[in-house]
Amino acid sequence: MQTFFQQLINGLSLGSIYALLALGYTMVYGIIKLINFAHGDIYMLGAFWGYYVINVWHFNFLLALLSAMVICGICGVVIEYLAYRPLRHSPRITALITAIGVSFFLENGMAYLFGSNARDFPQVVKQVNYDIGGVRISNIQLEILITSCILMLILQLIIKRTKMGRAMRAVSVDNDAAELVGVNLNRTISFTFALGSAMAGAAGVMIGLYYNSIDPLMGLTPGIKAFVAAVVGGIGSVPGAL
Amino acid sequence: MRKSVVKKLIGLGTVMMAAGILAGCSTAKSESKGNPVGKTIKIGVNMELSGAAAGYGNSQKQGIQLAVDQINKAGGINVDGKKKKITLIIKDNKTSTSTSASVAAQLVNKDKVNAIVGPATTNAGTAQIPNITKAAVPSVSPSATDPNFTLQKSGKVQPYVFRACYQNNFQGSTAAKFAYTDLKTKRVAVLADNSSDYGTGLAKAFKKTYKGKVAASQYFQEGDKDFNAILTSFKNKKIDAIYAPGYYSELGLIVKQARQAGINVPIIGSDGMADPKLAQIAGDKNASNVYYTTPFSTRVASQNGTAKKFMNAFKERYNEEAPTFSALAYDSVNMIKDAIETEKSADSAKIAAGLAKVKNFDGVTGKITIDSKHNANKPIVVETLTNGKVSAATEIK
Amino acid sequence: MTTILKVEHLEKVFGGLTAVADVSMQLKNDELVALIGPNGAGKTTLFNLLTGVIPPTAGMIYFREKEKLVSINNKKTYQIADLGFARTFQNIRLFKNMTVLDNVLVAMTNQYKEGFIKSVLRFPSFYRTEDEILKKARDLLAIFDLDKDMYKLASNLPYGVQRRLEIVRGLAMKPKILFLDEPAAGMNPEETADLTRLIRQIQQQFHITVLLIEHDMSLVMNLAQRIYVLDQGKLLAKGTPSEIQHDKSVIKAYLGEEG
Amino acid sequence: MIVLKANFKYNVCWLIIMIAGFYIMNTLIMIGVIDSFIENMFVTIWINIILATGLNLIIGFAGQFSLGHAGFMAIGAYVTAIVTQKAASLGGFYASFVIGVIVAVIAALLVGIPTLRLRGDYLAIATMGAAEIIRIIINNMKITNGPAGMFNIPQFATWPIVYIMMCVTTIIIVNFINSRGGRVIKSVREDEIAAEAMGINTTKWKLAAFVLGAATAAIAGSLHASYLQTIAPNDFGIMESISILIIVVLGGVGSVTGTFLAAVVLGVLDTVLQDFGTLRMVIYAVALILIMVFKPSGLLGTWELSIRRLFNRIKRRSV
Repeated sequence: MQTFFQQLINGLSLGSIYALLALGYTMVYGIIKLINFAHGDIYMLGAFWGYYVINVWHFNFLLALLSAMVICGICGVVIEYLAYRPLRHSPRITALITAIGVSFFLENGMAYLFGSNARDFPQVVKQVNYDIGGVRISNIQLEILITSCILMLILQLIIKRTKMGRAMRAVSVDNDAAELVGVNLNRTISFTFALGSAMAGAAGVMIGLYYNSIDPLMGLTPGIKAFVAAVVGGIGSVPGAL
Repeated sequence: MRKSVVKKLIGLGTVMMAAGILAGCSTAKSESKGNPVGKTIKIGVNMELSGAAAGYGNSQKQGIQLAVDQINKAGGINVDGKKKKITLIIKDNKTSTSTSASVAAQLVNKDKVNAIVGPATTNAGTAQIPNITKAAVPSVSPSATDPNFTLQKSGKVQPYVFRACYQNNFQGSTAAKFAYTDLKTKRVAVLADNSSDYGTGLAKAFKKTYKGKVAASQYFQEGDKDFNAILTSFKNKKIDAIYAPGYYSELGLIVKQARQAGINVPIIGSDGMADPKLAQIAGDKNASNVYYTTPFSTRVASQNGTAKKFMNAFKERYNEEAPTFSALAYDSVNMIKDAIETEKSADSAKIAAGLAKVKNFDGVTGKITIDSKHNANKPIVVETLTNGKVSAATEIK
Repeated sequence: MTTILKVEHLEKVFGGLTAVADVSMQLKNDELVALIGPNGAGKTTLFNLLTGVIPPTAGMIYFREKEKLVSINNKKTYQIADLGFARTFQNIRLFKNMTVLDNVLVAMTNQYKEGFIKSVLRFPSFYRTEDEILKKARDLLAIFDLDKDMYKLASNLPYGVQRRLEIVRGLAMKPKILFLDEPAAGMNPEETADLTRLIRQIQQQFHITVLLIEHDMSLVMNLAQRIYVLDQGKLLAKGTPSEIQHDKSVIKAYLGEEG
Repeated sequence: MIVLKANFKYNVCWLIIMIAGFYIMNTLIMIGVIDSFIENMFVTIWINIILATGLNLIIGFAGQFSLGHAGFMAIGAYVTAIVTQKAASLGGFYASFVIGVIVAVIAALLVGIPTLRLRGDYLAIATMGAAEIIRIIINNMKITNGPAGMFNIPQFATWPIVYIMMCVTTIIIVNFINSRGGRVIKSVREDEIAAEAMGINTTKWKLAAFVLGAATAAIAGSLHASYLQTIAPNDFGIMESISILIIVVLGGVGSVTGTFLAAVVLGVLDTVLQDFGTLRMVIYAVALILIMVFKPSGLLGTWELSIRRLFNRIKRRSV
């Protein structure tokens, strides 16, 4: 029983990070049916950004998280604009290869600039373990759980309550029809990339904090796992993801 | 008419096949006597600079560059009275076997190197053997650990393949002896890296030698980040220690997560974790009661002049503590230098002969002797980490 | 005139919705029968049931194989097609990125054999089979004036020609029954007149049974020997064109629905 | 016999081109223009061509998105490694080809029958998973020597054998595409429902293309193992499948000529970039993105080199 709860706690805190990652994946998939291989690498960028600002500019956790979200959001939009937008009307497999290219670029670009060694993530939050009936919970786990819940809630609100969210849902159902009723397709897709990438950036910073180890290839495995989850789970639609 | 067409087609086909087989015979056999030395001594580096093992490859590259720069600053290598400088040719093999073979072919044929350092992994290493053997160019791998790496299928030694590191059997059985005799453990759990021969080879050697009971045996993959599930399953097994052969990137996390999960038994590892980054990833507080077998000890180094000089030079140049991989690569280059000096020639075939004769070579990672199987024999040390710092080093005989 | 297709009490329920209810009908050799009915009457569903695309909820479908009627309820689409069912689709489904010739050749797939080894190693007998089948395809295309476009991609043909090609592709299967699903949809009167001629030509030249779904009444009344009227999944009436034109319930259904 | 006569000329032309290619290569090696490094590059390119034409058959012609090609390659490679270590003779080597193909065909049937009803991305996931399972099985078996892989595999696959096998597999695939079977799988790609209405058992034909592709992948794997003399499970991971996919898409989905061109371009690029160290993959990635953005349908689209058309053009010009 103890083991079970321990696994549950560990699973929940880790799972909530992956959920953030998978959400972005699904949103992009739902809107332009693109398997965004580079999504995992945006998460890696987020982790490195967090590493950088905490070490060099001595940001605190919250500031690092927010700045990483902004930076990754911008990265996502730029990538979409440069690499995916020209291919919107090409065969999907072409866009997939481009996404793989972007993924290679980010991974190896980071490896070139910062070296491919794993590095330790600065521990901005001092770890404290709580022992509840034999189950250990650390404050970091709690913090991760709370942060990701808040982020998911915000995401939910954006999608359900705002005009942009409505546009996103419309595009995910039928982008031609959405365009006919006056949805700005380009803006909506950019916004989706920004939102998804920001979530990935937040996940990156949190995973850095949780594991204390980041490297340029860290996005690869979660990327493929999220791809499997996104397709097998059949959560291609934005509302479905939530 | 129809029949003649068939005949023609079949005829053409046979001609082509025959031509192929003949050509195969006439081209494949072009024995080489090796690459003679030119104005400078050319050393090729076939290294994992990108791909899965890029981290280790780049550390080795730093060690190689340091060694070569030091040698060149001192005027070069003394080849039968004449000082010759080293030209370094560095190529990336993407951590891929086919690219490694291609890189090796390019180094020995195009660049006409006299010796090769690398690759870091056994798989990439074995892939280059056919090409370098054909060209009679020796290679020294800093970190290919598979016991059969230097051997042919028949069990005879590969004439042009050498290594600067331990082979798995030696290191694994040393760890087993240490765990049983020095730590007095009776029940251990084995947690090995399953994605390379390094982790599985060591685990196999450990299990074979360990006299106590192996209570549990689990594997993980390179790049895994979450070991909580496995560690939690160990918790109930009443183990005295964990043997976890692998590299520091995963081992750091294993140490960290084990301590967080309340598993405070000794964790024993291998030279793949002999890196200052281990304690950084695990956190200094967690990196206690951690042991690993290593040829290269910062503690031993303080008594060893060669090692001390290397450590200082490395820190000065790269502004970080020297990892084991860099030390092994540094030694690989200097072993080649040693071989050239004994043979008084830098022709590739001579270097191979010289490497086989390396004896009591004063390396950073200890006094190295190349045995008949082209393995590097050198003393082995078990280092103990306490609060992230090396607190003790025991030499195992 | 022997019965070639017999349908008994056919029923299809989607969820709670009955799309086809208790339909019984018979098609005889060389007949041209039309199936009409307002939108949503279940005509295409009936087509899909007959061609095995969807399985029926209840009822039986029999098809004449040699001398006796055999149930084809549990057969798959391709097996049914192989028995001699050819069809066209409401929204043309040609193999768009293949040539006109290839479209027809695909339909002939089951009429010739080319072993894997034979075709891969290009035995002379491979060329003989290719020759034969190519000639057949070419002849067929020539009848319908499509041979000049033989090497064009199907997607590059004008709309009316695409419709024609789809019918020819169906004929290439050497079917016993040809199902045409709204062949005149989207055509102007001139093209429709061409189509009428085409269908009549097929009937006369190939001696096959044709079942036609159509909205265009002029086409139906011109061509059909018998008419089945479907409304809300049920068979409303059947008979010759003149009978149907005067049937009160049909008039009511059409006027009621379409004003 | 019209078709036979017309085609005989073209077939002979192709044969002459293949033999000429062989002799040019042979002469260049004899006079020393091609050293073992360039030979190595060519052999790698040829093996990639075998792999990519097989995958192009599955993706480009049958329209099934498979991401598990490396798994079948692994089967061929390991069968050859195991068999030739036990029976180190040319006969054993050829036997290993046959066994490898048979095992790969069985595996392809096992994978294909349940998964080929899936479409698009789902099929991609399923095949990727299947290849991963193959890799993990190999990684954990004794006979395959686990993650350490197998080395000291006797070399029987010299460049002439690889060259001939490349020609043979290409002939098989191209001839298949230009026959009844090829027309049928193309129709399945175009419109599955319509093809089914033509009396075509679509599952069977999809499976046929999948199995043929897997068989050629096994041949490529055998050649890879025997030429390189070293294999490891990590060589056959998802990244290998992706790199084959890249060749196919870059050349043009549905163009065998394009596959040849892309394999050569990427092979040369890859060798040239060896000198760039870590920067290599960055340049590779940028090249990949640029080509895809500016040529979305691949280098050649669906264009094929056809000697018949060449002849006709020359004739027209001379008239």
